[in-house]
Amino acid sequence: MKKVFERPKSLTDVHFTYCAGCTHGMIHRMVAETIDELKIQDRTIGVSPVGCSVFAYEFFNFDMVAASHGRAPAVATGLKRSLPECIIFTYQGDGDLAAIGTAEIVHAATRGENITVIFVNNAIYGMTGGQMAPTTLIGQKTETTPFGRDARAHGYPIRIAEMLATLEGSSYIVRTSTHNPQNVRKTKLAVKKAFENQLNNKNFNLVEILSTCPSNWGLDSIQSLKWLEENMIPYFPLGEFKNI
Amino acid sequence: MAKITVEQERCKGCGICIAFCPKKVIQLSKNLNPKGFFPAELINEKECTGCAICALMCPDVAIEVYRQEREKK
Amino acid sequence: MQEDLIIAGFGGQGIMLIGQLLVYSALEENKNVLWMPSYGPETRGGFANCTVIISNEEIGSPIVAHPQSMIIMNLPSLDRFEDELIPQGLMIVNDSLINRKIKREDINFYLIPATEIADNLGNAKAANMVDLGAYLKIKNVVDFTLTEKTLEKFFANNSSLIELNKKALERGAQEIAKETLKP
Amino acid sequence: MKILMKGNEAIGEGAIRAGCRYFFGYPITPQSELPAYLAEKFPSIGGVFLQAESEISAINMVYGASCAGVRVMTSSSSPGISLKQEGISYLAAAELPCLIVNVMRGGPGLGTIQPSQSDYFQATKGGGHGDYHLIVLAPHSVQEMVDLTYLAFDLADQYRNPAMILADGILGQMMEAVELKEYASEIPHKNWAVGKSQGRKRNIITSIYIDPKVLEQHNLRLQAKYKIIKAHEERAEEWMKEDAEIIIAAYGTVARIAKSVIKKAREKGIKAGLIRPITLWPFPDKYFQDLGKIKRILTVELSSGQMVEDVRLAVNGRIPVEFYGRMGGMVPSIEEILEQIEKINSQIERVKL
Repeated sequence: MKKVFERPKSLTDVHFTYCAGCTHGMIHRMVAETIDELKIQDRTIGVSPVGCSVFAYEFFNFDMVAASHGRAPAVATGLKRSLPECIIFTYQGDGDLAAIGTAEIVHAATRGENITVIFVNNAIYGMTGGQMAPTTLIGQKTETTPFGRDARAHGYPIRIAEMLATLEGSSYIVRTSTHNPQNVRKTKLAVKKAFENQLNNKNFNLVEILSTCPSNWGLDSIQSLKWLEENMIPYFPLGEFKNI
Repeated sequence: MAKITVEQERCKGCGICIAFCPKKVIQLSKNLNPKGFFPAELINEKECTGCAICALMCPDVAIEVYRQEREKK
Repeated sequence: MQEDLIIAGFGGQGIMLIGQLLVYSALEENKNVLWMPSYGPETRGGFANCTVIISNEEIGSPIVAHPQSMIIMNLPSLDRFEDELIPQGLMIVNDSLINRKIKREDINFYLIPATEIADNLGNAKAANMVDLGAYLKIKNVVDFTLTEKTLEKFFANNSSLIELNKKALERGAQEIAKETLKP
Repeated sequence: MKILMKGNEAIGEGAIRAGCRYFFGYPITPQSELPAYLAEKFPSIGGVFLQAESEISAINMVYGASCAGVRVMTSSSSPGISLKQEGISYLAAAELPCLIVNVMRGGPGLGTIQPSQSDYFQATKGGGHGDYHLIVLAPHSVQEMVDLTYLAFDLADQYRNPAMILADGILGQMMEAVELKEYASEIPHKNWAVGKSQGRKRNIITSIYIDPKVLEQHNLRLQAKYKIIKAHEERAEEWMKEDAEIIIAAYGTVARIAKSVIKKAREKGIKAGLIRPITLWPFPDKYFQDLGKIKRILTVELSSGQMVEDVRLAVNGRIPVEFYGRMGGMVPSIEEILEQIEKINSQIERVKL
């Protein structure tokens, strides 16, 4: 029998440190597969954030740089400007990208930095133990919104993809999900396009991927996928917001 | 003819592969792995089509899929 | 030998320019030089002043609280700096823009209607050169003709400005020759 | 051949000559001439000048470029340097070389744009979180703005450590004659940098060591490096020190004023001299070891007294160390400091009697 599905070469052998059922791992695989398929492993540099994926540099099997919280797009800018022939991507969660790092992502996008951003949105802070994220839904209970997020007190969840799509410098902005095989396949296609665009010098590319947090949502793996589908997608619609 | 292998030490027993397997040929093992999880395992190789949905959905990239190459007609 | 000079006026009078003209010329004579502008919001439209130090030795402090010489181009600058000049120090004053008497009695000052003179030459903006010419005539810290050459380099793109500014420099020097100037 | 340059521009020219081709910064007075100079010069020599959206972004762009192994710099003034501190801590932790220029202004807070030296603690004691040091160089002339820029890049690369030039608004704004010496060093190859891997083992640049045992080892290694830097790189200028009874300890602009003070003091028969730290970190302790005839030290700063703590540590109680300072952008006059020297001198006389 022939092996038709195996671990991509762009992943190390290190076991992921994510919780059981957390979809970060799927997204890691899709990024690594894309890099294998595009044959760019020897010139790709990933920028890991602060958040659950802080150890992403352990898992990706190519040069990696760890950024401070929220600053991955700035670090990626410094890298891409000095290594234009390399492929640079950031891998960021919702706290990193959409709260503390809002300025960095907006300005990297508006400058049209030729980088790829993998934005993992699971509507909660995972690493610090389940606090409100900028993408936490109205009514959603977290450690810091124990009675549910109230718009008057905590504001509204931010739709990053829609916002960045309005900027002249962005070229490919898409939101996908990981809640079922069909959407995982779509996510893979989007990730691949976001890297191909960089290879073709097409400015700024971002894939926002709806993801789960079973541990902090207090649900099991399967319930989490269902919760994502039923609660997140209505507020964070899937689709391409920009493709030029 | 197809099969999957689940890397027992890598698996965290989240059950996503089981939930999405169209043929329901995967279940959780009765033996704990060193991480303290009951890992997934293939229980019915005859029924496995090698569709790879389990591997596609596995958050720990712990599944490899094998398939008989189709004979060219 | 060390000469400390403060040049003061309002923005647009070419205060910084004549300071730089001096240090560029003095550098040609292999002297140690230092030029420092007052910087910040106050330089925009309001006060403009700079310090020039020309020395045969290593220059110490860039801050000169009490200079040996001053070129004062307007009234607010006179109000601000008059008390700071050392006793027996030299002050060249643009009399055209100052409507009060000099209070200090222990200094050497020269009242020159620089703006009027420059205006008669065709451009009131050359008043800075008139005062610089007067200053050089008295102090001779750098060679007069060398300064004219530096001026030519500064305005290399505009020959009419070279002629105007040279004339203004010379007219300033001539003013000093008039004994009647000193009160 | 000497040419006239403003201090801020001189750093820019020095950086270009030292092979720096990457600048990331955010506008702030009084260092604006430096980015403006590079913005004009870089395009024709293949350099990258990028005005970032914030100082925070700028320092992290520096971090990224440094990871790539290129010579890179940023520059700012006090409040902007405060914003950069997180990034600076990460640079030090990840052992990334770069040049950070701080053209200090009066603080705290937004303060004033006038000259100050009140960021000495921030520059020399770390500034950000964690146990680390920058290599801190303090020029006192426009010539040194160039020379110490060369040195800062060299030391940063040699020790894989961020270096800082700590100047002030006066040094940045004033114009003096400069000799642009040929930059002779070679930029070392950086096998730790990320980039095209071409078969080598993958490189990871990070500052997270979640296991405390491992982090302690990392810290011990950093401290050992700092010890080596301290042993080899202490620099200071001694001026009229040989027969001096009173020493002024001052750096940067204040050291220039001190030289004028010392000349005047000697005209009055007071044997004064100067020790001018050039490396603020490592602090040049060794220049304070042989005190000779020195009976008192007067530390003068544009602060409430920051470097004076290091002077006192170096002197270790052997002789009294006095302090005189001005704050908030005020600069002491020659006469003002001379008065302090005369006062100290009279006290010494009294002891003799």
